[in-house]
Amino acid sequence: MATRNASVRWHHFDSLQHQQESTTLGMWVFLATEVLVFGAIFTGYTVYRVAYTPSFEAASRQLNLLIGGINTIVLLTSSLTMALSVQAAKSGQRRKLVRCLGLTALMGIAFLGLKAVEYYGDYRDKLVPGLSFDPVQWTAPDVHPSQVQLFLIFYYCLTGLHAVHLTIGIVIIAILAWMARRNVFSPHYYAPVEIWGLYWHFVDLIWIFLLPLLYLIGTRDRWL
Amino acid sequence: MSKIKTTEQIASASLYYAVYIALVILTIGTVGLSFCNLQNWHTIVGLIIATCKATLVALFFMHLLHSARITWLALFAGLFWLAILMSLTLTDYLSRSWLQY
Amino acid sequence: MSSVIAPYRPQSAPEPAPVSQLDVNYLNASYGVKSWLLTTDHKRIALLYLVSLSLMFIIGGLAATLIRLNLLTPTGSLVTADTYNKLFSAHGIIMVFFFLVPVVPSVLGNFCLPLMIGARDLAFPRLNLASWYVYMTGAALILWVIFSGGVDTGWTFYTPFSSKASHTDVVPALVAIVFAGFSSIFTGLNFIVSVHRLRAPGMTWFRLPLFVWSLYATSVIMLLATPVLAAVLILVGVERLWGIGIFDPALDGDPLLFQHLFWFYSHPAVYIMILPGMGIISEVITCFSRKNIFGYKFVAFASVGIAVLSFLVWAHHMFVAGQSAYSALIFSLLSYLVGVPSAIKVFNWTATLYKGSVTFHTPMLFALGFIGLFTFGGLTGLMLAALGLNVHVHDTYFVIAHFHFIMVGGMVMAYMAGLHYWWPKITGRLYPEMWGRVAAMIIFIGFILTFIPQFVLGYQGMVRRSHVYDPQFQVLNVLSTAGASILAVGYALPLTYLIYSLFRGKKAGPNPWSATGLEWQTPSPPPTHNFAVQPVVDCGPYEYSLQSAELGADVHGN
Amino acid sequence: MFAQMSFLPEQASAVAGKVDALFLFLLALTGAVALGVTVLIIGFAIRYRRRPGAEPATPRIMGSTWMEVLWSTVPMVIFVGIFVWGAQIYLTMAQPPDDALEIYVVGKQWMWKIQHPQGQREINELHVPLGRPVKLTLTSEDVIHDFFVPAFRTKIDVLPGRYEHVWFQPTKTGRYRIYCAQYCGTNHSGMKGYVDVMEPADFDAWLNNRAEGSLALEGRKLFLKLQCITCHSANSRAKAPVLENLYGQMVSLRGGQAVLADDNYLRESILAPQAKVVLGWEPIMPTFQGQLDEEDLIKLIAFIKSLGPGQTPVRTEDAEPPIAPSIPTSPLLLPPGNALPNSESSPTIRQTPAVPSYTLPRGAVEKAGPP
Repeated sequence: MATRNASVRWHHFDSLQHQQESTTLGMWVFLATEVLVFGAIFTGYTVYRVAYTPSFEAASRQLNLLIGGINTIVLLTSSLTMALSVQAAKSGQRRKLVRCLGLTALMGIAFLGLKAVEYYGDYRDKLVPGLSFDPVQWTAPDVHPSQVQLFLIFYYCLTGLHAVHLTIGIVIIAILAWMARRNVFSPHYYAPVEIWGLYWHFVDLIWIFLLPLLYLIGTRDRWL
Repeated sequence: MSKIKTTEQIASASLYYAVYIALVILTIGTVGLSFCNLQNWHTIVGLIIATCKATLVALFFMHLLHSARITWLALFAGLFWLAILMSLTLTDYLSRSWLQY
Repeated sequence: MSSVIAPYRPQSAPEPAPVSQLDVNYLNASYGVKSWLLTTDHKRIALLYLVSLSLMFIIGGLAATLIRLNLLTPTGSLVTADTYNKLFSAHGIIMVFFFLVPVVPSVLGNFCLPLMIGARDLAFPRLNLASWYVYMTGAALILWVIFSGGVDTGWTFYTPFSSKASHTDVVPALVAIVFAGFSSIFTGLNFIVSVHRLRAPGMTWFRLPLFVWSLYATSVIMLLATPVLAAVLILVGVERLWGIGIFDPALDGDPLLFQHLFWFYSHPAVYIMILPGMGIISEVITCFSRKNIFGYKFVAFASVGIAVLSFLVWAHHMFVAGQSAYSALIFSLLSYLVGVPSAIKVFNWTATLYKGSVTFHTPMLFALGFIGLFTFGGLTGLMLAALGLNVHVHDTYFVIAHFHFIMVGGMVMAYMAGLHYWWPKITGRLYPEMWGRVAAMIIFIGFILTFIPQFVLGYQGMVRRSHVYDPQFQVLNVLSTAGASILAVGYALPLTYLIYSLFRGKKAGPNPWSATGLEWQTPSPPPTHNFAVQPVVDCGPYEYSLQSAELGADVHGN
Repeated sequence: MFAQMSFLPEQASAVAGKVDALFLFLLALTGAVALGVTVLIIGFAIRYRRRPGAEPATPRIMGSTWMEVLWSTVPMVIFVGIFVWGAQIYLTMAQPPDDALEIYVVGKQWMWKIQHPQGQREINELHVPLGRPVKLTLTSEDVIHDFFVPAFRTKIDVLPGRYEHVWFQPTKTGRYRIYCAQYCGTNHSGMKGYVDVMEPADFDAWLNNRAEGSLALEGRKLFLKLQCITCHSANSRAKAPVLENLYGQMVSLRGGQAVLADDNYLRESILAPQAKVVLGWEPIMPTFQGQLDEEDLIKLIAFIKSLGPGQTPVRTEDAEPPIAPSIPTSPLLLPPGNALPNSESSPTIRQTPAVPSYTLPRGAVEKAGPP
């Protein structure tokens, strides 16, 4: 056990605990950075959202809330399994750890699959500026095709950036699951599970805010 | 930081499940509210609920509740700077037409 | 030296290290290309950065040379307008994103920060190496863009010119800058965690050297501003590739939104450049006047204050850009706030000299030059922040001169000071002192001659980014170009004698300046793991007075 | 006296002296501070240099709180003073007087196109009368430009898609450089021209010599040619609001807001008619995006601004109105407060002042969104 710990401790830390605290702090600091990556785009979104409220509301109503809602639940569930993974790692339950990590990754993949279905639906509904967009259908008072396009651009940029983050998360969680199977982690060394858990929850947090900002800004009368 | 805290951090699974159920209920709630006519309040209400959900995730799933002060500081820094970015940008947009030429 | 009772007292005295320790250092611990390209040693990574950044500096400098040569005549007879536009864009992009922003943190910070806090390495050595590779990817990409046809948007990438009108390779250039940005995010992350978690026993926050404080403040800016730049450049790329209108007024977008987001990064980026320089000056001034820094806490908090306030002033780049007048008022007032901590620093450095025992070694000459030039550059900043005056000088050579005073007069002077100060530590060799002093003088004179005329040009109305100009501006432009050629000689000199010193320089010994910092308590060059034994700290960083008192006269006999 | 100093550019506008005064004050102030710091540094360095053979012993001085407080607060107070001074000049620059002569400027890669309300058009030349405040309304056809006249100390970015304003009051006849100060592509540094400041009498002569149709007249032709009159007619079958006396008034919109009918509003309503629909009317107007260039837009807006009560054209056949006698156009001969564009020589427009029937207090305008 001691030798195994020595092999995962870097030379410049006093102890594994010291190392784990440092990596956790590193991840939190990185997440603060990520807040501003998304924050910059949120700021652009906010400016136009304030200026072009009717168009934004009209465009938001056309998004697929059914898939958006289900995806929210999927992502929340994956956060639960991720939290359970960290707990399993801390208490040394290897099989539970592998199972929970696997479930987390699977749920991430499910999210991306549903998102792809949604994007395809958007494409068919002519909601993709530049590729498939129908300016004629936006005729309500105060609603402008160009402003609707702005909303949609922010929708794709935000969900796209989120999907990129999620994809990275899925790959890393899958690697962690594989490492867990190889019995790399122990109650003394589980920092990677912990910090990538933080990352995963953060990606979940972003989606929690994307849901109301993208799907829920106007009164709806239907799901799709 | 100390060893004692680490053992405290092993929260019981039941807490996680409770948080999860609260999150699901809030999600259903916020989606349901979008079918009610709240006029201009949709975004505000949606953001308040999202903030509650985010707080739950951060405090319990991300163990912020038992984290060191420096962790809180990192999170606070990110949010504070986001607030700077948004508010100072909006000072321009919201005051653009005050001064007439 | 055997009786050194340094203010930093390692648990076992820093006696002249045993011969075996002196022999094995980070440079000769292993050989071969692989041992360098796969190294996780912060000192080796610093050297990788030093080489690559020097290369970028030379390329950016060549672009500047061509620009100045072209401006010798009012008709721009050297290059075509398009080439000129690509030249100043290349100069700006390389110098800002690929030299000035990374240079001090990545070279001197990487090398010194772990040594100064008594750590064996940075917190995340592999991330550190990764940041170099990310930087190199960006650098390779931008060089490819520049040499395969160039980009003509200027380093500011204003929309809709960059997103619609320009016919050059804008998107690869944007990607390259995003890479450079991630590199500095990784570096900043590493510094922050290292300062929080890897300080030696006894190294409290208020015993940190001021260079570390300033690097910490710099890292905060890097972490919180750079992501915004990445996001906004990605948006411009998306707009350009996709042909849609995020910032295009024809499609209800707002080009000012781009400017807001861009300057949210690019103004604090000025402080990314200057803050570490200020840290270097604090180290050098104290060492060569054998004094405690005057008002340690004020200087330290001024760094943090600058880091925070720098985020509140960005729209002073947009006073004539069409933002609301009320917003301009707010940003002008806030811009004056950020002047206060900078003023505090200048006054404290000056006061540090008082009753000191001043010697004029090369780093000190550079540092004194820095204070002069930075003060002048900062004071012209006061003029630029005055709204009514800004309208006239905005986008003229006045602005060019102002920010070159801060970035070149300030930052590059400070970098030179730091490079000369730590060169013996980095290489274990002394450079020829006389040549160092000559270079410092030449750079100072050349700089003044290059950029003072530009202030006058700007006030007279010569606009920036001018390929041709009106004949009445020629005299001053010729003067400026003459100064630039002196400056070029000044920069070529250190390149020559520093390389020469690698082979022929005298052995430096662990502490050639009798400095107090922890980095001087270990052999030069340091061993791979920095310290043979964990150092323990029991007093502040600049106790030169105590040291002198305890040591007597021969402390500075070099 | 200072103005004669060679490093200052010529002062040819009312505000130039104010800007230079601030500049020279700051130059003196910062010069004094820079000199003080330099003298202290050099003085300390020489006074306290290490003498050969001397001990490097130094007193252990850690700092002084009162000095820190002093040299933080004193600059602070000075800075606030500078801020107030600079802000005053800026606000003067931002608010053109009501009686300013209005001229339109369109920037495009790489030239300045200038349109006078009387119809004169120039490229890279701007003729203005001496002593009269001139308000420029500027827009761009492509990328961001910047209209910079060093002798006037004025500068403003010229953005596509919206109108910016800048004003100046020439105080000296002569030719002064116009530059483009915002980088705009290949020939950016060649995008320059001259302001010609003329004696008012010469200016009038120049205006009359080159008289074509006035801007409003050109706009009137467009208004008829584009069939705007079909809906925006004055009769009871109109399908759209009457545009008489519209400029400068508050307009109530569907959805409850109100908006000031200024240049930007008129522009938006032509290009994006659905954006702000007037209360009580149907959003049936098609967009004219792509059919009008910036110069046409300016003509149409000038026409709408000139429309007084009862001046809406009656039938489309009126495209060519009878030639009107020339009227004195010297701004100095007009009654005060009577802006030139509103009283120029369109024949259907009576000679009564056609300024908006009331003027809004500044700052009383409801805030609207970005451009």
